[in-house]
Amino acid sequence: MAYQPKPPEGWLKTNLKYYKHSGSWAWILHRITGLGLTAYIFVHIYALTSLTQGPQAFDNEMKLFTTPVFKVLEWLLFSLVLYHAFNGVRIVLVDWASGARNHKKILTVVYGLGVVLFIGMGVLMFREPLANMFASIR
Amino acid sequence: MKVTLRIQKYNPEKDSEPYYQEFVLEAGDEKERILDLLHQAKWKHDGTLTFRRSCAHGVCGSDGIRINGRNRLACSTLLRDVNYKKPIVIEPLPSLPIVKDLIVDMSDFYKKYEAVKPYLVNNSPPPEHERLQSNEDAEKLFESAKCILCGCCTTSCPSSWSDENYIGPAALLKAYRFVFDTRDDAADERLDVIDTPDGAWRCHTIFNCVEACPKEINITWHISQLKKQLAQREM
Amino acid sequence: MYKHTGSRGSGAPSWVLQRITGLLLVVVVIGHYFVMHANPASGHTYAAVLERMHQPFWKMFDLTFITVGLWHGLNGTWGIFRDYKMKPAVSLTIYGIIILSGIAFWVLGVNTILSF
Amino acid sequence: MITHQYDVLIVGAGGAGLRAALEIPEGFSCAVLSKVFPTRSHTGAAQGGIGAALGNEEEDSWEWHMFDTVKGSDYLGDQEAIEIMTKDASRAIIELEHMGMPFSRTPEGKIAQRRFGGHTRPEDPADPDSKHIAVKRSCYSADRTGHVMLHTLYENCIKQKVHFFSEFYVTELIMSGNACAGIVAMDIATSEVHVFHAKAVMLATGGYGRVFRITSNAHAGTGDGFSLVYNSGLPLQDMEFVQFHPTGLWKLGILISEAARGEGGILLNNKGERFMERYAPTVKDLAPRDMVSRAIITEIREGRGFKGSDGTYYVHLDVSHLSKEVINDKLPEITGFARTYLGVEPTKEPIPIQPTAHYAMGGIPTTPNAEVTKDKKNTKVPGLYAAGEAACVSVHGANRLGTNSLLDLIVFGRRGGKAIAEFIKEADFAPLPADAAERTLSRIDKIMNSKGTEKVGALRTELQDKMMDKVGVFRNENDLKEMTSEIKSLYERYQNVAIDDKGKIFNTDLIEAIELGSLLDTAEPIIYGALVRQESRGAHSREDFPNRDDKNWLKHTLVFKKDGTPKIDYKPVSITRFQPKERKY
Ligand SMILES: Cc1cc2nc3c(=O)[nH]c(=O)nc-3n(C[C@H](O)[C@H](O)[C@H](O)COP(=O)(O)OP(=O)(O)OC[C@H]3O[C@@H](n4cnc5c(N)ncnc54)[C@H](O)[C@@H]3O)c2cc1C
Ligand code: HEM
Ligand code: SF4
Ligand code: F3S
Ligand code: FES
Repeated sequence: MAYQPKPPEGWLKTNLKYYKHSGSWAWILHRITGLGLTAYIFVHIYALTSLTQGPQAFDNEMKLFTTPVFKVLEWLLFSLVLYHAFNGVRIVLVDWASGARNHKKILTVVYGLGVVLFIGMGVLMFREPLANMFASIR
Repeated sequence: MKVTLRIQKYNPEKDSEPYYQEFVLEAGDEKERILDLLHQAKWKHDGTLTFRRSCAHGVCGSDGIRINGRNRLACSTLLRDVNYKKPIVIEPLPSLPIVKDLIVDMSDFYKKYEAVKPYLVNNSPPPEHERLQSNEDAEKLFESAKCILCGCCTTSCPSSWSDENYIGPAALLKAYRFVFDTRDDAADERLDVIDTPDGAWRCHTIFNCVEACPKEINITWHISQLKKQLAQREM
Repeated sequence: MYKHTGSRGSGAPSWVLQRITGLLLVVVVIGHYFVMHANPASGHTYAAVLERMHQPFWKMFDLTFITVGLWHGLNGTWGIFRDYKMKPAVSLTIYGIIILSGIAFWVLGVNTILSF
Repeated sequence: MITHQYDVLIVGAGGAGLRAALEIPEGFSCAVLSKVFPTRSHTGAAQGGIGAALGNEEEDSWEWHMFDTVKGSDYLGDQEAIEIMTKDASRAIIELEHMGMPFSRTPEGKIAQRRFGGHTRPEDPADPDSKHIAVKRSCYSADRTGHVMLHTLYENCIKQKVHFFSEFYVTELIMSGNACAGIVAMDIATSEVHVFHAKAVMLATGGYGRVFRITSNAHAGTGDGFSLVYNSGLPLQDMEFVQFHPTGLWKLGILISEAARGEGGILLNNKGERFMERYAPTVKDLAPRDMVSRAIITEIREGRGFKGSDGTYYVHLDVSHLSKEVINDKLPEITGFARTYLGVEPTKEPIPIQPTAHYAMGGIPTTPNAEVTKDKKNTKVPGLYAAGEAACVSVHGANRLGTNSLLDLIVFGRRGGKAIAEFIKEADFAPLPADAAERTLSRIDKIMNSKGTEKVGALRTELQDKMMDKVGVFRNENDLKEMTSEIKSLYERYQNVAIDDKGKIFNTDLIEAIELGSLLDTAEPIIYGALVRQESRGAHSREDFPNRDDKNWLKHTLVFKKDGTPKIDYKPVSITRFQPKERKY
């Protein structure tokens, strides 16, 4: 009698169940941010077509994008960019510069840099409200 | 000291689905191997519990299994390497067909291994003495030659979960073993095999393989060398 | 069971390009962010944008961004799809959508930039 | 039941089996059967190296290698065979290199070599009475020599498209009159019984370490090949010679290769003394294994060992004075074992070790062409061959030198393969008995349906404990006599064994039950051989007969099973070049 091997569980389930270390998180996030950014680039290109319809149309649209909610969203978007960019650099180091030998170290350095830049950008973007906030405290 | 193993069981003659069974076992100390506990479960509690093993010290590659969600060798994982205060979950290697309990069908894995022509090809007639090779060149192969074909890496790779035809880290590592052997003449043929949509390009440097490899082989590094070689060849 | 899928369907060029465009994008995207978003006014008012759009350097900068960004993003997306086994018809459709949408949005973007 | 027909069947895919398979010429069908996937064979565990007088690092000659092997064997090895092996060694190693084996290299790019226990050269080659000092003769690949050798051979089998039946368990030899007509095997995945009809069968089934409690051998090392032969009424030779390797990891038996001492590691007792200086003043820690094992047990018996938490005793192997490079580059694997399994950091602390059952010097008697013989006159059994650890050529005599086993595999594996290649050109298939599979089928049936009360695991543990305690490094008449009745009762209880798993798919419960039978079939001739040999020679040390007795015992023992009871016979030793001398190091 021949045995009937049981087919394995699907890839999604395996992915969810399997132990995750820093490297596999990095990959999952890289994928998500990559897709997110690609979607965003489409939206972005579309949104900017309003430039061709004259100042009225564009500034009207920008009213929406300069509300505080959108500003925060914009800042958060930057975290996606930073994450994907720096992790991308890490991948390039792994692929091209034997970074695989030190991938955990590179991970720490690159993510550290990313966080610094992210906060830095936050400070830049929100310097006015921040300044106001500090002023009121004082 | 009591520890609990929560073992996935599946007997195709009886069960339609895998299920879990808990075994409460007596462990001497935290240096006990998981393999010893599996033996205890089989020999003292349930003789139907089925798993592969042979050498019991991490050199034959028989007993790759998933322990607490992670691929490892039962014989090289000690209690102290896992959280034994909670039940330790033991499952077969993911993504391969389950034959019974912890035994998976490895034929696909071996086929991928054979696909990269895992043998030295040297077209010049053999000299009377050994072919000379510097120790540096020899040592470049040693890490990859450590592989025991346990399958922990390939079955831990998300790319191999979604694309079962992905040739996988173990086969790529084997390709490295010969592509970079100074005595070998068939590098090009091997590179052809891995330069396919199901070849090296499915590796996204996820490092699950490296985390899983019981022989501590940095497989991703070896794959990166191969990819560079492939890219250079195309340029 | 493993099937060998032909030899040398080289993914090398797109692999290399994905990395090169990625590195380019580090400069371009982060630069873009600093210019456009760090100072809200410079990216969000018609006048400021238009002023920049008239300079050849920024024109080129934006063209690069759109071209490289779209290529990188869509090649990356196609790479993700290739990880999953699909029927040839499905795969072809997705590939078509990716290429067509890429071209369409590239034209759209280039049109915006070159209108000034 | 499925019947196959092959010109050649090779049972066992370790070094010996694979090397033999490579010799079967195209045009003949050949299949290799193995109960584990080929690269899982125990040859992969060999660490230290493979011996050959290549002379890449120091002046060397095959005659010195031969002398060492003869002396190491305590003059029980057949010198004709030893000469063949040591002469052929260099060629064999170079051939492995050409097959692709990755060796460590010398600065000139040649195969690197290192020292190993018992391998020496005369300090002054011109002087026939010169003192012998350690020589670099072991060719190695870090400390994974066996692993890369096994893989290289398997790779070459893939290249030659050798046909494998992997995870097939061979249960029986099919004898047709005097000749071997094939084998019966069970496909482990399905429990299906297959009959293989063949012109020639080679047994390369490896050793039996699992007969003992503490062993360096794999769980699969259950002596199945010995059992196959023993149950066919054929003799086993020199089974009393069991090598206990001095340096097994305490409690686990995992081997810490002699390479650790070859690279400069030393043994220490609980007083911190380098005690080997007393037992082997010239080569010290690099004395042959039997001597070192006895020295360790003697130290322990005289109160100079350490007591472990499990009640057993151990001594220390110290490599901490070696440089980090030596430890990490040359001994990575074995120092890793100490780290992984005992939590000992070998660069800082000594490693607790105790002797571990390691190697079978005895086995299936063969000619130097791996043809199995069945009596003291070396009458051949047509169609049956044996090589590797399962065979007894005998090149190891009473004690094997390190690195000589891997050499044995590739030299006699190849010779066996060549002999088979010749044989099958002429020979015909011996007729297959109609009831070929009957015994296996009924045996499986019996175990599967048994309602007995004995458990495989418990019975096996009992056997292993008793063998360790009574047939271990030191033996005596009382213990051995006791063991003859023990083994009888264990056989009886074995008839009453029952298993839990009644299924057909991958029934390892069933396999273990059959393997227990092999263990018993192996233990019996070991006990009987040890009981009759009233002397101490090589690995066989009788407390009641502490000296070697060349007058009465310079001969091989043969143990047969006749009507269920073991019978003894003897066979002369071939002595060509070196007359027996006292063995001092
Ligand atoms: C830890 C360790 C270290 C060692 N180091 C060295 C060293 O440094 N140098 C050296 O020279 N020697 C060394 N040795 C000894 C040497 O490795 C072995 O003696 C040798 O590898 C045995 O090889 P083999 O081919 O005879 O058998 P194995 O490699 O043991 O193979 C046996 C084969 O037979 C198969 N088999 C067994 N029974 C059955 C059955 N019933 N049905 C089907 N198939 C079956 C198995 O599946 C396997 O494929 C070492 C041994 C050990 C244990
Ligand atoms: C900013 C600098 C960037 C760098 C350094 C970078 C780098 C990379 C690299 C190296 C990859 C390949 C990953 C792999 O093959 O495993 C990749 C994938 C990807 N990138 Fe980028 N990228 C950058 C920006 C962007 C942007 C702006 C987008 C969106 C338009 C984007 C979208 C993607 C997508 C969708 C993928 C595929 C993800 C995957 O394969 O998992 N990237 N990126
Ligand atoms: S590379 Fe490591 S994990 Fe993969 S098969 Fe080899 S030993 Fe196992
Ligand atoms: S996990 Fe898979 S994706 Fe590459 S780095 Fe390892 S093969
Ligand atoms: S049993 Fe050999 S690797 Fe675990």
